[in-house]
Amino acid sequence: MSQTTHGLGGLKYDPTKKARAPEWNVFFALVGIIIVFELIGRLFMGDSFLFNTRDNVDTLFNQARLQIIILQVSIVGIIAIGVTQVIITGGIDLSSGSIVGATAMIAMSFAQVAMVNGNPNPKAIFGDLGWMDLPVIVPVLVGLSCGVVAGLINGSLVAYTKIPPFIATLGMMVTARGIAKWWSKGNPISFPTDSYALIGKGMTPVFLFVVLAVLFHCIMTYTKYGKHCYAIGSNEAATRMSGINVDRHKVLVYVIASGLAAFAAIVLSSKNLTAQAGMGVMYELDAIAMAVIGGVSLQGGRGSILGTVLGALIFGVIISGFTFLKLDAYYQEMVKGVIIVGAVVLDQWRQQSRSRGK
Amino acid sequence: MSQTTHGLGGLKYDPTKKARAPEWNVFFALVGIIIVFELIGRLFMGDSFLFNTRDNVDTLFNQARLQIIILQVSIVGIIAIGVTQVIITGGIDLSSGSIVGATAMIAMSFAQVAMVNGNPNPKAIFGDLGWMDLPVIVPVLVGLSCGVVAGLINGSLVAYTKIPPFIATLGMMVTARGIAKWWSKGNPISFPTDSYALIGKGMTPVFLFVVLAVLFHCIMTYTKYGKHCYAIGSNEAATRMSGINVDRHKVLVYVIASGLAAFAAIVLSSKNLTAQAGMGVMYELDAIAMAVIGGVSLQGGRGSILGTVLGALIFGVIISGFTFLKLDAYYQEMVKGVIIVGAVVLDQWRQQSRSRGK
Amino acid sequence: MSDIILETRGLTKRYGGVHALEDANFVLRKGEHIAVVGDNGAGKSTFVRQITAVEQKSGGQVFFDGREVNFSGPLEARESGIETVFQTLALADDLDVPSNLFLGRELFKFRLGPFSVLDRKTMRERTLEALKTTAVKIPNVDNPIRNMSGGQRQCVSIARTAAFASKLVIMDEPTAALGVQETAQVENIIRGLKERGVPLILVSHNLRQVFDLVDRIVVFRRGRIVASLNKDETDGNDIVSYITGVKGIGAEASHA
Amino acid sequence: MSDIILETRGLTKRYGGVHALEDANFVLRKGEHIAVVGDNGAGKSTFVRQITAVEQKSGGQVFFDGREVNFSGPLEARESGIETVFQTLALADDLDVPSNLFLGRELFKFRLGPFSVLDRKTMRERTLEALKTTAVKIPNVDNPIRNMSGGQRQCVSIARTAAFASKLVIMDEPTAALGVQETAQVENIIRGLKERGVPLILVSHNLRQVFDLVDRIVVFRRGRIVASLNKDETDGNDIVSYITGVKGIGAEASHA
Amino acid sequence: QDIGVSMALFDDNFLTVLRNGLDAKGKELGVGLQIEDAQNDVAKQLDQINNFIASGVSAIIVNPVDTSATQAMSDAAAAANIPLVYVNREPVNVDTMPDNQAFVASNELDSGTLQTKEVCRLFKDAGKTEANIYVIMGELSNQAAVMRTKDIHDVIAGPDCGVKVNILDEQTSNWSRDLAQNLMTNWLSTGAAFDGVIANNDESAIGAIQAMKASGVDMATVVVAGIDATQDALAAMQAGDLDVTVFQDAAGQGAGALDAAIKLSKGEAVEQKVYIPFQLVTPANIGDFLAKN
Ligand SMILES: Nc1ncnc2c1ncn2[C@@H]1O[C@H](COP(=O)(O)OP(=O)(O)OP(=O)(O)O)[C@@H](O)[C@H]1O
Ligand SMILES: Nc1ncnc2c1ncn2[C@@H]1O[C@H](COP(=O)(O)OP(=O)(O)OP(=O)(O)O)[C@@H](O)[C@H]1O
Ligand SMILES: [Mg+2]
Ligand SMILES: [Mg+2]
Repeated sequence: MSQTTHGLGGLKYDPTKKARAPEWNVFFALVGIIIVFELIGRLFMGDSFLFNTRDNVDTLFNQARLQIIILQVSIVGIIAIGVTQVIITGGIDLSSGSIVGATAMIAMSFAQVAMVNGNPNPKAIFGDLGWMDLPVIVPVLVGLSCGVVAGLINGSLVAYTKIPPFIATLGMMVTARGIAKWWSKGNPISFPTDSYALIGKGMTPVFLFVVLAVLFHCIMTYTKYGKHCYAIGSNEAATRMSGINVDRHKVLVYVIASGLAAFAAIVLSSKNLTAQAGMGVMYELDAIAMAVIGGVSLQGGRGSILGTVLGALIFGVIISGFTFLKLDAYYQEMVKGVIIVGAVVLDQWRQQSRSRGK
Repeated sequence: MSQTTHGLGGLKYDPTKKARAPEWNVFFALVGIIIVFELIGRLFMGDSFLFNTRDNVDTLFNQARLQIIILQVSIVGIIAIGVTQVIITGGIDLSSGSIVGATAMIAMSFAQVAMVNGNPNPKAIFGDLGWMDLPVIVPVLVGLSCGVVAGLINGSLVAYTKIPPFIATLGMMVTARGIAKWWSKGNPISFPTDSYALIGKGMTPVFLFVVLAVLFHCIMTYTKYGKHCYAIGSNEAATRMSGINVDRHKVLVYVIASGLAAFAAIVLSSKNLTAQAGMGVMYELDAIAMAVIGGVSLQGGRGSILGTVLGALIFGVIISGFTFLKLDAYYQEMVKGVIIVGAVVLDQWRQQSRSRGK
Repeated sequence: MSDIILETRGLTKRYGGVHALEDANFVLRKGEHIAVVGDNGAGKSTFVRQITAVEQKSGGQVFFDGREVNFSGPLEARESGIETVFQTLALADDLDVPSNLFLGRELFKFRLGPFSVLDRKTMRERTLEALKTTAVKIPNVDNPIRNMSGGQRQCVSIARTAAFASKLVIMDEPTAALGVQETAQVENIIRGLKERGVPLILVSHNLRQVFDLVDRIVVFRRGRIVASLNKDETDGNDIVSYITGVKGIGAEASHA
Repeated sequence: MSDIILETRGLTKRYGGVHALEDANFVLRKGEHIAVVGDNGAGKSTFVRQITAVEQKSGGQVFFDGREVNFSGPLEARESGIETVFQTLALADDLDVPSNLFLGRELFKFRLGPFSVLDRKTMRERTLEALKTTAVKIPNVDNPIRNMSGGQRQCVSIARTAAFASKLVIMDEPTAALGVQETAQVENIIRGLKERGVPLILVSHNLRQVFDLVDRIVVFRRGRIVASLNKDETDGNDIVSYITGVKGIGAEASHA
Repeated sequence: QDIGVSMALFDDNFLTVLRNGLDAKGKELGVGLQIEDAQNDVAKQLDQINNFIASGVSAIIVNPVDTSATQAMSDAAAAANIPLVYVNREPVNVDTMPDNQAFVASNELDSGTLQTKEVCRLFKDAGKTEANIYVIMGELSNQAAVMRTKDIHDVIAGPDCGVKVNILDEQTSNWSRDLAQNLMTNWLSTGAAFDGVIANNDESAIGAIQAMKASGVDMATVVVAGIDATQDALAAMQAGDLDVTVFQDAAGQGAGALDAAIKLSKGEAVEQKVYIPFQLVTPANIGDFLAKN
């Protein structure tokens, strides 16, 4: 009768042989890549990738490197958290990079200071209106609203007109990039207030990334919202027949994804102290790649935020590893492509060997 | 007994009420967009979009405009023919734009002349080896081989390692772009031989596009290759169980797609008389959008080359229409996004109203 | 009038040129159990899809619970109290058994709009109970539905419908994939519904089962309702002659 | 030895911790028709999937046509002469009926490697013929399979298997979705196979059918083969007691 | 009278200033300008020119994406007999252009050279004989990035520098501030000592500055050089973070190109080659440039 905790009898069932969570494979890939960099470093360069080799500091690890590994992916990582949810519902979001561009421009224009180095701000967008030195809440709310509006449009198109998410978000991608350029006619927008500059200062982006990742991991695992995301991605028609308002749920998912992209834009523009129309180009592909490397299935229904975070870390390690190895810039892209593919092949290969029975 | 030509009895069947081919919807969208441009032109600008209004020419249509409408999409159109096949098998190809960049660089470097305006060619890549003024067949074959190799890699990754096509071709996209930059260390390659320059001269790209479209339309409709593409996209597992070598077929599909992209690169570099590493950026998305606007389902199993050609024409009309209307460049992108989405929404909406029973 | 729970008048569905359902007039009374039988492709599932609004009908009217209804989708049909086991089972392949059973009706630890926290333990326990009524054996209910056998999937679908049965239950070939024991159990479930007075439409090819369980038998042939017979006034051979067209409206045409 | 067409020794399949098939020893002789019966989830389809190499087995050996085989996939199994109707029908939803029937065995007008030109007219005519043997009615065979009813799909799948039957035919619950007439026809097809001497494995829950058609009955229970009985030496009640575990290997444990 | 303009890229700081110069001049003269964005795509640019021809514009101004792709553009315009003016980047076919084509540009060779020479001078003034630098390149597929990087190599290898400069590493930031920031932080994590950073553009230089400041590097001890003289860069220079940048008269080029186009469309003769020089910007002469870009 000990079996009844798992099921209703029938076949013999050995709960200790439960399949390993797929996130483990991603984790092993991450560790493997780190080890490769560490080995190459030790053998060919006489330097360590992870550990501290400087005399003037007495930490065990090379702390600066650990920090930059996470820091440089935390902004795309925030986007990837939202993109993961979209992919789990069986959709895709190509617009996140452009939303970053448009939101950064719009939010930044509400965050400008009046005086730079004693001169009036030469780039003030709303200088005539005197909208400068506004409290930080204004640009943040404006930025988030941009994301919500974009998400509402994406979501409504996908849910109510039933066009493929690829097209709906491709349209948004083109349109939002147009808006970004039009907003200040191609000029960059700079010189934010000190309080705005705090949002993305130092390691704050990492902190925000981690908090959001934990929050959404719990939401995807423990709440109705998460369960319905998986259900829709798994079998949309069935979910609809089960009496779930699939359309409303989809709108919510796209709003959350675009909202996170907008939030990432705020952090990014604050970190860089500037906003440009070209910001965020290709972020959508990086975010999707992080999710897929982390085991999220483009078919929908499978994957987790934890996986995506691991996928993001793989990206971070690769970028830092390349600089560490002083790899020629021309080769970096080639090798990056190979590693992305390699990580997924590895994951696939392990899953298959597992499904063969052991 | 007249029913037996259609089936095996059972329900009443009225063959005259057969559903309209989905390509018609795309065609209507195309005509609609042209009419809108013509009307706006007549009403607000006192000019005609399609017809000739100049005195110095005596043709009925504005021939230059008709030509550029097709010419400007024929190169991406050639790519879209291949991408359509990939999508019909349920895959996706993100690498075509980068393959254009890499192939253009490599092919062009074998097509350079020795002397420019009486001076030695300043950009000759293989000048030291004397590989200049080679017969045109050399760069063409080299270029096509690049495509075939890329396709073999894409296809083998998708077919044999079972990684998602999105990731396999994303990896190829990053890698091929890296190769394009590395090939001549970022320098453009120019000054092709006269015979190479003929490939993309004048309206030749349009001719090539049309020939390839007709050829592949027939292949997709009448041959085993085409049938198996639809079968795989429709239900890969079932196709496999039916005793079809799905893996080998997929490799062939990706080879054809990359081969067409490479061919497009040759035409493009010949047309522009130069090759540079940034060529073809975003072409993959345009090609996919053309296919989807033309009714090709990203789920796989449905769509046609004819649809994709119509989708390409919609793109061409939009681009020329914007210039005709003197639409501010800032708005062009915004409106383009809206039109892409609009065309697909229209198509979707008509299909739904049809499936409601009339 | 008031004892009619479901009525259709002239219900029609065309797919392109295919006349899948024509002019169906159908009446179901409160507490009544009706079987729908007919050849493959006769339009039985099409009929079910029109009533539950999985598709939009081409013509005709549907009355449910005393008023005309025009459901915009299965969601609305379900909210009005129609529970259905579809022939193509409506299950989410990647979710485990409890999640499927409670899909759209989750139990919560505490509510917070869409972010309400699920009470997974209770749902799991109730799932095991509900499945016991179908006699199905499932070694591990935490495995995704994707990994279940045909009969296991069917039982999950039936258990769900039985657990939430309200005003009307429709089952489209519920026992087709089931084993001997499971079939017997599901027939018991149906008898239970009868006792509770829940009306039922049962689509089935199994005439033995049909005669065992229902009050009235409706025969579909070539997209039309060709007969509606009380169980006591007919027998298996009679039904088969309606199904094959030896008897009934289409009798002459069937030899064309 | 030479009259054995298929034999498995110790065939085993585990999914994670689920022991879906354990130590199956099975023998099929030339020309013999065997039924496989058992509860839902007893491992019948799993057994079929291991023989046809849809999945890779966890252990044991399979001998086919006199030699040990290790098919790498269903393609190879099929090329060796094993034709199967799977429980989850292997049809391409977007293709029409003739394309599905001839999938992987197209007829050509002229050959040119992968770009061979299809002979659509002949394939269409042969399709209509092949389907007539199943008695199924399909108003328009040019519609995609997606739009076919459950029974119509099943008949297409069966017609395909019957048309290309060679060394061994396996059918996993072929008549589950079929109507009265269609079931009778399919049973006729199976009798035809018997006459032609083609061996068959029939998975079915329908004991009446099993006793009508086959020579020997193999009972699965909890992933194990618990009995292999000649039709003449047993009866329905006997089989049911094996299925439910009243008799056979697991008899004591089944009350645990 | 309509003039078609095809810009290589809209969202580029420098080209935006050029475009604004064109626009302002156009308003002043009352000519209709239709400005298109080629989005860094050579092929798109050629198509835009053909679209202009189809619309029957009286002259075309092109800011080439790729200066080696100009032959096809010249051919297309010549075939339609429409005047063509190249702006900002010198076309390869400059010597064989037909009479109704011209160009107004700066010599890209100068920018990197001016920048690197000034960096050498600063090292010398600081009394160094040897210096280690990092180089941040622009987008590798872009000619300006390639040229400017080559200039850096040429100057430090040549006799003019006077200080032995070692390049510790050379990587790309794709022109972007954000990637430059990440790149610099990665470099800082290696702990190697360095004396300067030369970037292909100001945005990348500013990114490097932000990374260094975040890591507590004393900006007085490193030399940072960019190119473009954007407002952000000038502000950074005023704050003492950026040491060198290079100005090119974008607005002047735009206005000059429009002038030439109008004259050509009227059939008047113009000078076919107009070079507008780069100018070095340092804290010493920054005042002259504050109001310009
Ligand atoms: N979307 C569709 N488009 C075209 N024809 C369709 C569509 N859906 C169903 N049909 C056709 O309508 C007819 C009726 O199908 P239906 O599923 O109602 O049959 P059924 O009576 O349930 O049969 P079964 O007993 O096999 O389940 C079939 O001939 C089928 O091919
Ligand atoms: N991929 C899988 N992962 C885990 N468990 C699986 C998997 N596939 C099948 N099973 C389990 O193996 C058992 C046997 O399944 P199988 O499909 O062989 O049953 P069956 O005898 O064909 O039943 P039915 O009569 O209902 O078709 C079931 O309990 C099922 O849940
Ligand atoms: Mg049915
Ligand atoms: Mg089974």
